[in-house]
Amino acid sequence: MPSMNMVQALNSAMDVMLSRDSRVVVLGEDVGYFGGVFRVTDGLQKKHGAHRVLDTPIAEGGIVGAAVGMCVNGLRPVAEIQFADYIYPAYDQIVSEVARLRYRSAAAFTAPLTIRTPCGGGIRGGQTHSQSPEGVFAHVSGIKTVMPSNPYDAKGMLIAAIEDDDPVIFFEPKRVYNGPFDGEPDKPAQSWAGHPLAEVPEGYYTVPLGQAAIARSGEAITVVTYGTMVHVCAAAVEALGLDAEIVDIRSMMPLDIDTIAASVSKTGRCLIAHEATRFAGFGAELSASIQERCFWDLEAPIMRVAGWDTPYPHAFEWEYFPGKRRVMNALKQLMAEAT
Amino acid sequence: MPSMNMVQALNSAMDVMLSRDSRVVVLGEDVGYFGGVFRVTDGLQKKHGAHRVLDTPIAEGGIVGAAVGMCVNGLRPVAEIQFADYIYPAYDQIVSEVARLRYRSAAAFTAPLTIRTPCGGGIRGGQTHSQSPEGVFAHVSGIKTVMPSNPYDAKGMLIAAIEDDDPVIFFEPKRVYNGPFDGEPDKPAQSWAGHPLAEVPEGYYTVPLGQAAIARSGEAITVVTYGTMVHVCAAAVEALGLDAEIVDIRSMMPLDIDTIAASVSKTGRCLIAHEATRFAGFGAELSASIQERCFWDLEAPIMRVAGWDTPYPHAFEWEYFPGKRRVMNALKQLMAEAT
Amino acid sequence: MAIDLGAQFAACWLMLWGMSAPRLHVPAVPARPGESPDFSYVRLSPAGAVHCLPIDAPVSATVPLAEELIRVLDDAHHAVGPWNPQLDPEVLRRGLRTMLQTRVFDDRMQRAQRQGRITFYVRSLGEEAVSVAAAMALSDRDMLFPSYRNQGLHLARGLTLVEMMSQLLSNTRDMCKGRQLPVMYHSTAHRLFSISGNLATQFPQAVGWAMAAAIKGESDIAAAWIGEGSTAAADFHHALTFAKVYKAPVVLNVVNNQWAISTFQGYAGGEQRSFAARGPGLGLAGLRIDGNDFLAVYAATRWGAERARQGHGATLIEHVSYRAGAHSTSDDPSRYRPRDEFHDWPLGDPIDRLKQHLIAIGEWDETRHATLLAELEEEVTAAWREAIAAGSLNEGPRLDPALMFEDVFKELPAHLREQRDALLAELANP
Amino acid sequence: MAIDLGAQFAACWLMLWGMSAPRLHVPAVPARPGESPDFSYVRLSPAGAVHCLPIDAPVSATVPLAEELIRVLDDAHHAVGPWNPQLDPEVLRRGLRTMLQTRVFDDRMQRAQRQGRITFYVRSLGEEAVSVAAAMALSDRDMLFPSYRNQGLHLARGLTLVEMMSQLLSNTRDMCKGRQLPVMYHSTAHRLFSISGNLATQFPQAVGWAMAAAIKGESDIAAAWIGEGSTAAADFHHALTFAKVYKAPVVLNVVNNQWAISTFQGYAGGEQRSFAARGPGLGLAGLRIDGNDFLAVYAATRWGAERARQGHGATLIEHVSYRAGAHSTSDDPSRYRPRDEFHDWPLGDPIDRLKQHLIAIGEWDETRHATLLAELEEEVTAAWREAIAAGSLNEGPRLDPALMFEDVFKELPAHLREQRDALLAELANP
Ligand SMILES: Cc1ncc(C[n+]2csc(CCOP(=O)(O)OP(=O)(O)O)c2C)c(N)n1
Ligand SMILES: Cc1ncc(C[n+]2csc(CCOP(=O)(O)OP(=O)(O)O)c2C)c(N)n1
Ligand SMILES: [Mg+2]
Ligand SMILES: [Mg+2]
Repeated sequence: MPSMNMVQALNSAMDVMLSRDSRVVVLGEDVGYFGGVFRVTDGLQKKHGAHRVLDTPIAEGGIVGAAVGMCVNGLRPVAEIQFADYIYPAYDQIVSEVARLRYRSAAAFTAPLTIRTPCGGGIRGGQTHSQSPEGVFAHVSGIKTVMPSNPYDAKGMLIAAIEDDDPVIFFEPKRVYNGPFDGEPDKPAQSWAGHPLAEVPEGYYTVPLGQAAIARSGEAITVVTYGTMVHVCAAAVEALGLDAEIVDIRSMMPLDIDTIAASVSKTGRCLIAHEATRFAGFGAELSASIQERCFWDLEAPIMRVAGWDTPYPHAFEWEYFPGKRRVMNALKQLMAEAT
Repeated sequence: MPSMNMVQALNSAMDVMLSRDSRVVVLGEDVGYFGGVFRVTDGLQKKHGAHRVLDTPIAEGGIVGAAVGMCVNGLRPVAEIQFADYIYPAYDQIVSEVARLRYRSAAAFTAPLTIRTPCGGGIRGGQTHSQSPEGVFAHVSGIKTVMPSNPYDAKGMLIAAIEDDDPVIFFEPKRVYNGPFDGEPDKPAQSWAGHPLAEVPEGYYTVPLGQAAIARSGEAITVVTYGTMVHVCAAAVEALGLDAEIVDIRSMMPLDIDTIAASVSKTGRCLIAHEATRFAGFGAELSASIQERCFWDLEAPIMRVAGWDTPYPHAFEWEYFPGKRRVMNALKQLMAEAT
Repeated sequence: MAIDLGAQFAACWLMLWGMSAPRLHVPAVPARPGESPDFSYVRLSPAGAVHCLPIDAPVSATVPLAEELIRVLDDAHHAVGPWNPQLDPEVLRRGLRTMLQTRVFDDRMQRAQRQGRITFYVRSLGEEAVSVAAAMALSDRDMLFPSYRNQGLHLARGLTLVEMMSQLLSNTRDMCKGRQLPVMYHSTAHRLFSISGNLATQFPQAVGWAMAAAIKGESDIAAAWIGEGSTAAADFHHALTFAKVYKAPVVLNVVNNQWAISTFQGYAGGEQRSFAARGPGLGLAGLRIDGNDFLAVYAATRWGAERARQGHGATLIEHVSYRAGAHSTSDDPSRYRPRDEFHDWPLGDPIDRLKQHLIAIGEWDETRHATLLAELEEEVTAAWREAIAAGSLNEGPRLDPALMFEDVFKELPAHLREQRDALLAELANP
Repeated sequence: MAIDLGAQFAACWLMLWGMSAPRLHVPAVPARPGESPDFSYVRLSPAGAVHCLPIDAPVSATVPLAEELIRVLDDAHHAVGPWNPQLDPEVLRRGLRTMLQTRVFDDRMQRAQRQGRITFYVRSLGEEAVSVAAAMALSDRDMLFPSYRNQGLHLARGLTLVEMMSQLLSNTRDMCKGRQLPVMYHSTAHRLFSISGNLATQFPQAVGWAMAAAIKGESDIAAAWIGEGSTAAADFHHALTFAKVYKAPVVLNVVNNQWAISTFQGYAGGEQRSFAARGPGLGLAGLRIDGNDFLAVYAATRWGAERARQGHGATLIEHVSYRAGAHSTSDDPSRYRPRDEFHDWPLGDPIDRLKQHLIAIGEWDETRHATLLAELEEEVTAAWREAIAAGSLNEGPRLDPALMFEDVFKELPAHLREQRDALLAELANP
């Protein structure tokens, strides 16, 4: 099985789908001739043609609006938003149209659209190239919101998203495009090469949306997380030698609350970790839902580690980022809570 | 003291501020000559002039973008978005500009802007005139998000918002514009006349942002809510004869978590209620924060009553709306939980 | 009349800013309640006066067509000039019938709303030609993206009155299963896209649909409609930009009915400038036409459609018309404009003008007209009886509330199943 | 060269759709890597050929000015025609100096980025006239809303090199307190608005600023800049619409440097259509000018500014230029366009053109030029030494991380105080 980093895996997913299904088109800013600012669409236009891999004007609202119309005419567009920080101009088309079309037309019209967008920090991108806005999509009824954390999931979930008859917002944690990241910026960058989850089949396969993965099994505490933070939390858990279970939720909507709740009921303790700002972020829903289901099993309050409630500051990248140290401190605190 | 409904109270707040502070301008769709589709700006253009009360093109993004520029040139704009359901085209200007300007410029430039918008259901408005999107604003660092539930608070909080040097998204629960609503649509509509919170001073006063109000004191359980649901919850509590404490949070950001947590620690039980859809809604943050602070005092899981996770359906308004019956059922269930 | 009440606060202002009086331009509104109607601002061209161009004309050649006013019917009710589509009288009578049907339907639904049978309604009074002539000029396979004021499209395409009324009633036959406000129709069979409550969103969607047709090599085109007020929206710009860049086969229609709720068209940028001019401004063909002239609408739509179909790109058509009624049943226009302005509207009533044309060419008469009207009224009455039998929000059979949870996603996810069950339990034990 | 690779999948397509080949128009890109530069698509007018209009000319009269190309400097380096602003040689020398300073600064910062001293940089190579001439033509009280490629505005307005470098370094003297990516400068003292990473957002903001000036009765105007790629954004449309409706005193500049990262200007709608034409399309005056001609930029800016100041409304100016360098230090243009295209760019290098003009009129020579260059290089070196002494992300003094929590709100709210304290505790016990 070839080894792929996340960029290659995502590229392969689109390549496979462009080849299998003539309804699939790819569109976005700089995705065509150039192959995307992160090279995720590299080579696709050359192979599949400029009528199926389209460079677009710089208008995120227009990209999504046009993609909805393409859906109505039978296509399956995969739209790239260059950075998640630039998805807001498309927010109205996403919330008012993409998310509502099936419902308001009683399924006469649907929008089986995939919106891919790189998110998250850790690349010195400053406040407009580092955001994690999944929370403001997960709240919207009618769209699926997902985020893979490794190449294998990235490809399988992207194929599943393209094939899904519902619209999917597909967040790509860009810090782990080229290698896992343990939350310690001063250590040399890691690569995906040799990582078991970088063994990615060349052809077609899917990873179903809406299913959490147990990234690591354990009995002492449950860490509920996703994206880049899966790797950061794993590093923190290892450093502490904790028998922790790490649940990579992979999908915010639909949320696999059963898997999450089973783990928390088993361990009795829960840490939630994400890069997004804390206040009213997706971690709040995780905390609320877990508490509703596991209240009688909890031995300590559910804690959250998240981005500080500020914009993402360029100079303070590593003081901002919820890195290994911050996760370790929270784990220690949580394990110390009396029962 | 004159009795005012919420429309009159809000109108009076703007009138007072237009008179006191020549930097204040009001702008929005149909707000000028016509006085607004809900009459909230009625008479203001006639009194204060067409250069201070502006009818605008139908472009919510343009309204907010222009208002930011006005702020930079020393004005204090109060922008109306005709329905909260139509605020999404302005989402980029709000998230990327209004919320970030002070931070990114280290306070060299600021956006002391107030965005007023009617929200919530119960008026047969269907899915595009009934939404409660406060959650997708509360998550954004750098803006204040508030919602009054009665005429007195409405006027005092709107004046406070206009005077605030930070941007404020000011949600107006339109179902209670003309009278409180107990969540029973078949009963005759109530009016604000005679209600103690409809006694509104004519002149200037403020109700500080960021402070919750104890709408009703009690010992048995805490109901944390805001907007129209304050009245629905009060009716449910009365109907059950429960000794409940109702906290009207009034402000989502800043959140007066101290008042809320003190109440929950006292009662040991907590119900959260809002009209917005449940999943990843603001109730999740309330639940998570309360659990973090009150875990050891909780005698039962925190519960949420909220809008179903669907768009707001025209024909099923009252099956959708979290009315008195739904709140009563939740309260009963919560009181029945073993300790 | 320009509104200038600024003087009232100039004094206090001066203290603070120490400068001269405000000089913000506030668009003029020609007449307010109590004043006489004044339509001198509407730039007219005589019928037949504007030249026609081949459908592959370069965009820049259309600049004058976007400024003048293309008209076919003259004051003597004759069809004149190069834009005359030379239609068969049978086609004209069909157009007249559908426009009249729209008006009778509108009147009746307006009354139904007043009686509390439906919650909300939007008439298209005075704008019937814009929709009916366009639908007739397009192919039935072309995909239409209407606004809420284009019911003529639906009627011309053959949606039945009962289907439309059932939507208005949110009843058991409602195509939207009770989920949409009245007037938000759709039909896959008739290729009518689902109407959105959010203005202008359908414009870039229509362009995307057309791009897909071009990608697939199909010859169908798309057409979309918005009001002049909605041209200020971001989606208008997105639509024009994408249509220009990819030469999308689409006809983009702006219905300039002079008003956007209470806001005059000058506030959308219409002061001394046509909306059609935005087409050539951005690189699309532009046509400014008499929207109350059935023949002009037909001809312009045909021109734009053929241009699109043959690969010469999109056309922006401004239909100059007048919103003769209130914005909706929630609106009272006497608060912001003179009563009965419609009588003075220089482009008249589209139904009356087509009727007079048919009479002038000897293909119609008052008796046939009266018969037609009576027939249409009967048809509407019968349809209403049938529709109401399928229920309404107040009486008769009702849709199952569990439907509320369906179609959020293709399959019902676990959390919505739970919520549905909770609702059913609540309803079972009130 | 038009990209048409569609044929490769036509076969499988046909099976599914049973129709003819794809016919979506894909904008042509004149030359790709390995091909010869081809600028035949750029429509030129001879220097001096385009007529001038009074500043109160009606919008429609500017239609031709938005299509032709206003130029002052001819091939013999003389200033000709009605748009010649007749500037004093002293002013020209100041312009030359600031443009050259911009270029020297850019070069040095580009190198600093390559050396890892700053994280990111954006040069304005080849576009210096657009910013410097505009800043000089405007009043110092006019408010400027720049994009990230207008550093010439800042230098012309007198921001010091050390101030700018400190921002690039996110060091202890950074005006943004470390919160912004490099190049996102601002200055209240010099009336330069804070640069946003989100494209085009400053456009409606500039219009709002201008509306406020008009409301207050002040005579200051606003000016804003965006790239041609960004004209597709919603905010471009909002800006033009609001500017038109209220006749806002603002000059709106589109810098058409032919590229938006890897995307050719045809993808923003520039194929066979000027960007300036969108002005008159929407009801603003429009001017298409040679953006590499210092005198043309100066004259057009002056014209637009006076028009605005005297209450005749906004002007959209398209500056035809060329992005001679990479998009940013994260970009490699050799992947998508021929190397060294800039040599063939028909409008030349703005600095060289002004220099030759000054020489031609006997007000400059090569020796003075060499001296100036040396002086500027020295100045930049000295400034860099001073700036780097105030720290960088890698070495020297650093900003206090607690600053991260300030200015989210005017006052630090309780939850941010808690988070700040948590961070400080974490830093204290690593
Ligand atoms: C995005 C958005 N903003 C505001 C509204 C509220 N609204 C509904 S109709 C309308 C006026 C539209 O006027 P116009 O486009 O001229 O169409 P007309 O009603 O005249 O046909 C407004 C402001 C809306 N539906 N959507
Ligand atoms: C809303 C938004 N979308 C996308 C981007 C990413 N982006 C940054 S610069 C750029 C190209 C802009 O090109 P242009 O407007 O022509 O300006 P130029 O760089 O040529 O000066 C893009 C797409 C962004 N910053 N903001
Ligand atoms: Mg209108
Ligand atoms: Mg550019």
